[in-house]
Amino acid sequence: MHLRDTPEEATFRAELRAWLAENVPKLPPEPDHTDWPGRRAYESQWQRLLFDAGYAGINWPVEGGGKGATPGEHLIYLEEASAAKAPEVTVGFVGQMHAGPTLIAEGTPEQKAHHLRGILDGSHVWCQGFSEPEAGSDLASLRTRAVRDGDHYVVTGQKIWTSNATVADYCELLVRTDPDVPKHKGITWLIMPMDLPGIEVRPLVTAHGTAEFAELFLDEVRIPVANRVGDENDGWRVANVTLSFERGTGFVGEMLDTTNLMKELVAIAEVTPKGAGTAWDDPGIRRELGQIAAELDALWAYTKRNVSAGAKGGLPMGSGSAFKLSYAGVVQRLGDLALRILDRASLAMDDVDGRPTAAQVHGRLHAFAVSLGGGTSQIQQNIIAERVLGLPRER
Amino acid sequence: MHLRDTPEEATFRAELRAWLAENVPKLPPEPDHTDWPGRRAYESQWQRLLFDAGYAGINWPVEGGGKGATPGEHLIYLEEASAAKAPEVTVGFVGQMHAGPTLIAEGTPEQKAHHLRGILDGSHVWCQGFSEPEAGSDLASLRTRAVRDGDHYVVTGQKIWTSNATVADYCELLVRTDPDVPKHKGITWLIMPMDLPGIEVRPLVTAHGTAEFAELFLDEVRIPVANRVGDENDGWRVANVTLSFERGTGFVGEMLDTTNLMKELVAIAEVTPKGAGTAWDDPGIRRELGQIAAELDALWAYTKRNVSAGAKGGLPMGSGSAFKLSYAGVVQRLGDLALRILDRASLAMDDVDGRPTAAQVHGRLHAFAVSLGGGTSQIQQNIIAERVLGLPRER
Amino acid sequence: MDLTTSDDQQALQEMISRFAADRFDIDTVRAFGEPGGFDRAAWAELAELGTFGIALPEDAGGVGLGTIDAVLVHEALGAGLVPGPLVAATLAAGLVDGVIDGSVVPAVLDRPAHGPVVVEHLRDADVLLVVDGDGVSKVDTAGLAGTVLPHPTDPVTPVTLLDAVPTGERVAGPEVAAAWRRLGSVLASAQLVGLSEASTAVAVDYAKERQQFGRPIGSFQGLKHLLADCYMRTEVARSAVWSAGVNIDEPEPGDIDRAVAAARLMAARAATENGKTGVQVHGGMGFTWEVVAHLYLKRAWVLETQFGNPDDAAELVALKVAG
Amino acid sequence: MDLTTSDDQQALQEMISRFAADRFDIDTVRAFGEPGGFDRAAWAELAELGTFGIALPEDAGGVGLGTIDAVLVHEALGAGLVPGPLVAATLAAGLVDGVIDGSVVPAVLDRPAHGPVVVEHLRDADVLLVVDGDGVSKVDTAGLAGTVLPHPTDPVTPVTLLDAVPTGERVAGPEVAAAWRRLGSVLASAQLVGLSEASTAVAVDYAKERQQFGRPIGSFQGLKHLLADCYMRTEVARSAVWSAGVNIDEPEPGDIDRAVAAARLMAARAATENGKTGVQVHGGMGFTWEVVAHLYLKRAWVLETQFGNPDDAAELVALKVAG
Repeated sequence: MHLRDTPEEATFRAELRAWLAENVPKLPPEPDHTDWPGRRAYESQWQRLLFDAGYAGINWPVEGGGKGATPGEHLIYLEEASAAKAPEVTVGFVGQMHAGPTLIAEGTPEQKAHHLRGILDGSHVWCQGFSEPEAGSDLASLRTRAVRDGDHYVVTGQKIWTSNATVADYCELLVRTDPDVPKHKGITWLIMPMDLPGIEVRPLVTAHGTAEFAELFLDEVRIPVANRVGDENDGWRVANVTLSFERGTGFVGEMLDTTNLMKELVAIAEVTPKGAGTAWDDPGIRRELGQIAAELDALWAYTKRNVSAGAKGGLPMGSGSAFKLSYAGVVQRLGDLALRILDRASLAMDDVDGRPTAAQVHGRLHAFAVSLGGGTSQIQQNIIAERVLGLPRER
Repeated sequence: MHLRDTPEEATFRAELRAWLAENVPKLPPEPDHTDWPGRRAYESQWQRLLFDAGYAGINWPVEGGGKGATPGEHLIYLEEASAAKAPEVTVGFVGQMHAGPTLIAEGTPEQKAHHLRGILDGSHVWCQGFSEPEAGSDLASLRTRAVRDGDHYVVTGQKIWTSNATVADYCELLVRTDPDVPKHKGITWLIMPMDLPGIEVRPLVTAHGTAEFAELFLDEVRIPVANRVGDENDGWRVANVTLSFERGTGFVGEMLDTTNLMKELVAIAEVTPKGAGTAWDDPGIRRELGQIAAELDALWAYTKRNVSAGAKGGLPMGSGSAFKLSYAGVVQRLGDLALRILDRASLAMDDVDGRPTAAQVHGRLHAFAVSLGGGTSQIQQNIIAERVLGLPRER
Repeated sequence: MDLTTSDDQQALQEMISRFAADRFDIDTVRAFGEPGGFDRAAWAELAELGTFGIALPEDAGGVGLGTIDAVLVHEALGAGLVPGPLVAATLAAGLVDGVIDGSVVPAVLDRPAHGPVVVEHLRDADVLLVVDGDGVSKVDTAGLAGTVLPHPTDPVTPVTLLDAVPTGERVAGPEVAAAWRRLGSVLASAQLVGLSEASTAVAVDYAKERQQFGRPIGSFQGLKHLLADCYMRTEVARSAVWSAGVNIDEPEPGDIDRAVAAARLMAARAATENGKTGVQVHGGMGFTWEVVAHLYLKRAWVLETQFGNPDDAAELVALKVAG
Repeated sequence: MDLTTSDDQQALQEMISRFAADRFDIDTVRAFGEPGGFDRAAWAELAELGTFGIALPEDAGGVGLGTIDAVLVHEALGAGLVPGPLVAATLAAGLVDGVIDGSVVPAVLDRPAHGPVVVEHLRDADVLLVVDGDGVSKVDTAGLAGTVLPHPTDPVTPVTLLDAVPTGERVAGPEVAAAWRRLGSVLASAQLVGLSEASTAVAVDYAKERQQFGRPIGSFQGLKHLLADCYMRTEVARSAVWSAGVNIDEPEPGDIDRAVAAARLMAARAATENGKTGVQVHGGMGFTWEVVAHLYLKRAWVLETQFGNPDDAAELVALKVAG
């Protein structure tokens, strides 16, 4: 086992660090969190710089136009990009992390030719139409219907939790093409251009009070059969091909954000009065911060385990679920501790007393995005119990 | 609502307090925890004093020979007896709290005449033969078989978690008399004299390393049909009649012990070095002790709610389960905190450094007796979820 | 000793609950949070029920009941997510004219030892009462410079940031101030108990209806056990809060400050943990603005620091135990 | 970067696990706790595998592998509930003749800043090594006055109470002592990871077999979720412990003391919480002496204070974060 870089990794890191130091300062100020058109322009500009430098599609295979980096290099890329305060991937996430890799694995030559380059150079933005309000954790019970009409599918239904929908060019869409077979067997994967008639995008306001997501209402949207990826009724497998591209790096950005939030909370504690001194002078508070920091350290190590296991042939079953379960707990404990340190400054999601308190209160809400999004903590527990520990299925 | 005593309660308290002050000092030193014959002699002596003073069967109805005290008076009795360091009821528990009340409700005149007085004056000791190793939480799935042979039942099987078995005169026994009906419907309640042939008592060593309990091995034990309480195959109902005598006071002794353990831990913390001062100087430790003390205070209040509700017509459904769930959590947190304060002094269940540390380490193990005994915490959660909240039953 | 509600007390709680359900449906509740959304007519109707004068003597215009009855009322108000300065109005009803009938809306500030000066509901208030160790002072809100913070944590609890604790006219002495702090804490804790119960009830209803994997999600033991813990926390907290309320009415049996602190600890734990479970049980929908689950949690987050926070309460109980 | 085990490392762990299962069945393990029950022949067989010299150079009689390999060995030893002064022997193997082959049995004492002087396994040891900031001292156990405590928390870990820290012959300086403290902590944490995993495995097996209410208890989501949390805690702890072990071999990438402390926190949490769950899953039987579940928990309780306790570890990590 090694934590140090191999010579190749060290070279990769040094070159990347130099390039980031030169190029990140070229960017304009980052637009507001919910200014989607602004975010799209900002990220597309950065993606173009990456593309021209050969860093786009860092984890994509070379034959798909990517860099073909090893998982270790990918992790180095994420670490260095964060340290250099390079833009995070938000608008480009679905295209780069899900749709693109799926097309590389399952797309037709025409589909690849039309889409991959656009994702890599930042000119095409994708959104994801998988989740539905009624389906929830039972993703495969989706109801959005697609009926074949000549060389089109006519699609009607509703999708939820679709980020970037207001600025996306394409949507990776799961639809039900056969309602008469077991739920996993009647699903098809389609590329839906977002400018087709019949698509309505409604912002979805979260508990934060902002529109991080959208709902898609689809009313007889006509999608060419040529836009189908994989066979009809084979969409569930195609969607899981996408997931298998996940190489243990999915939560790195998240975790870096949380680590920063933890460090900011330490700084807040150092200047916040509590009892006779500051909150930081309170050993109980210090220990709780230490426990959170230790678990974040451990999750970094777990990420390295998973990334190196992924490089050798695949993530261990259940490792993603265990990671997420632990991470959800850390984020929640950090939020709870933040409240106690902020005390009455936690009554608003605004910076109070000249300290960056708003982010801490937001962090408490964000804990739910972690414990609910991408399969609730309860679903992760079921996955571990049944698939890893081999406990009998619920009857 | 009132917390103060009514005039009647105040009188009862004053008289009792005076009597306890006079009589508790008459007792010899308390025998060791696991010296069962010694305990029996000691408790019987005390029970006789209570009986002569009219305090025996404090919560039994007058027609059963008891004092017929209100639940409020019963609680006062428990409070005052604890404050006066009167003997706890251990050897007498099954007779006074379960078997006696069951006989009052369901026994024949002959059974009442033969048994009640002996329980009240301390001359008869009972044990309980309900639990079985295979049944566990699913108590009603018990397998100990009783086959009718003339005017006897011939009983063969195995019981577990039987306390006092080595010194008991009688056992309240649940047996299966009809294996061909649903499990709750084929059970019968018998009085088993412990001197019958075919009864073997084996001590059961717990995680504490001591024999708190025993196992009963029954091999063709011939129990007269006259010893049946209630009808044949009606034993499940009879057993639950016993439980309904519980008026919210069942955990009072337990809770008093835990409160004392908590206070002792405070005293230990005050003299145990930690960091630059003592453990008590550490605000994190103080807060955790405060949280435990607050929950114990709350559980006292909950006991008073339940006892007064019981006096008005019955405990609210689920209150016993909720109480036990909360209490199990407190005891476990107290044990965990004790370890942190004791640090290396926790390596043995012996007093170390001139401080009463052994009881704290025992307390950590005792937490399991609470979360496992009398229905696990998981069973309590099911009871609340299904019977109180009305959530659908498991399929 | 009797720690159960009488028939009259149950009727009182039911009256408040019914009124809350009728007059403060969820849209009305949400509207209170909007700028200018404070509905003085609804507030006056709430006052007319005797809500704020519940524990004041009848010759002072009150209902003449006890602290414990005020506790029961605030439990029902909390469960109904009723908006506005409920604690402040109950405290001030005997001291400031017009509060008892709802025509004057008060806010209250428990002078902080340090840290920012944030005041709930000051945006909508006519008068501010400042409580500290020396007594209670009255401040006219007309002349107060402060910033209404744009993103209150609970969207229904507007929060104003003041540069400093304002000085005003002394209207009561240290005994009244001490009594306000205790009563204010217990009433906020009572609302927390109501929130604990109501957020659980909403989650239970959802768990019975919502189908996943071909069955109601409430039939899964995972969720059952989470919800059973919610019930447990509510009942334990309720016991502590009732006990503290009765203890204020009957000082003899125990240490009031300890009882008040224990009540805050248990009530804050119940409301925040149950609030989280409530959101979690709703799955992704629990994270949407539209579903009401998050409002219970946010209200709990705001109330748990009112007249004392859980950390300080734990410290106080510990010191009392050590004697 | 590669934080996965090689084929050789997996084979090493399997060898230790197989040996533990064959030579240290549960009766043998329990017997070690009895007075005079320390089986020197079995101990020598364990030593013959290279267990104690795993990370020592070959020219010192060791196997010549790294700290991480010692970590993997101790993980397997912990999982197997192997008794005896495993950490002490691994530390002392390079310093005290005869330890590496098992003929000399050592105990180790990390000089406490305060509090009682309790030493694990001193009852059975030939030599005591005392570690403090100044170095390592060797004490002959023959002349030591101490009390073997009659009721050790872990029945398989005898504990001796000394009146004071004995003085002995200085055999190594402060650098070695600092290295021992780090390595000792990581190896104890590695055993805690092994305990975490093994107690979960035992509980999972029981949950698959044990029938209640007409089905295996492991099909109830309540227990499933408890056991899934156990798996999570083990894997997170293992990640931290492996990382700390590699960090000792490769100091560049991080702060070793922080890594060692984080490993202790995660490993202690996993072993104690999983140990509790293991007892709980067994129901009443888990509370019996006969069923093995409690032994995992008790060993965890004993190991978590060896070379640093979780509270001190949390404090250290916090101070490192604040820089």
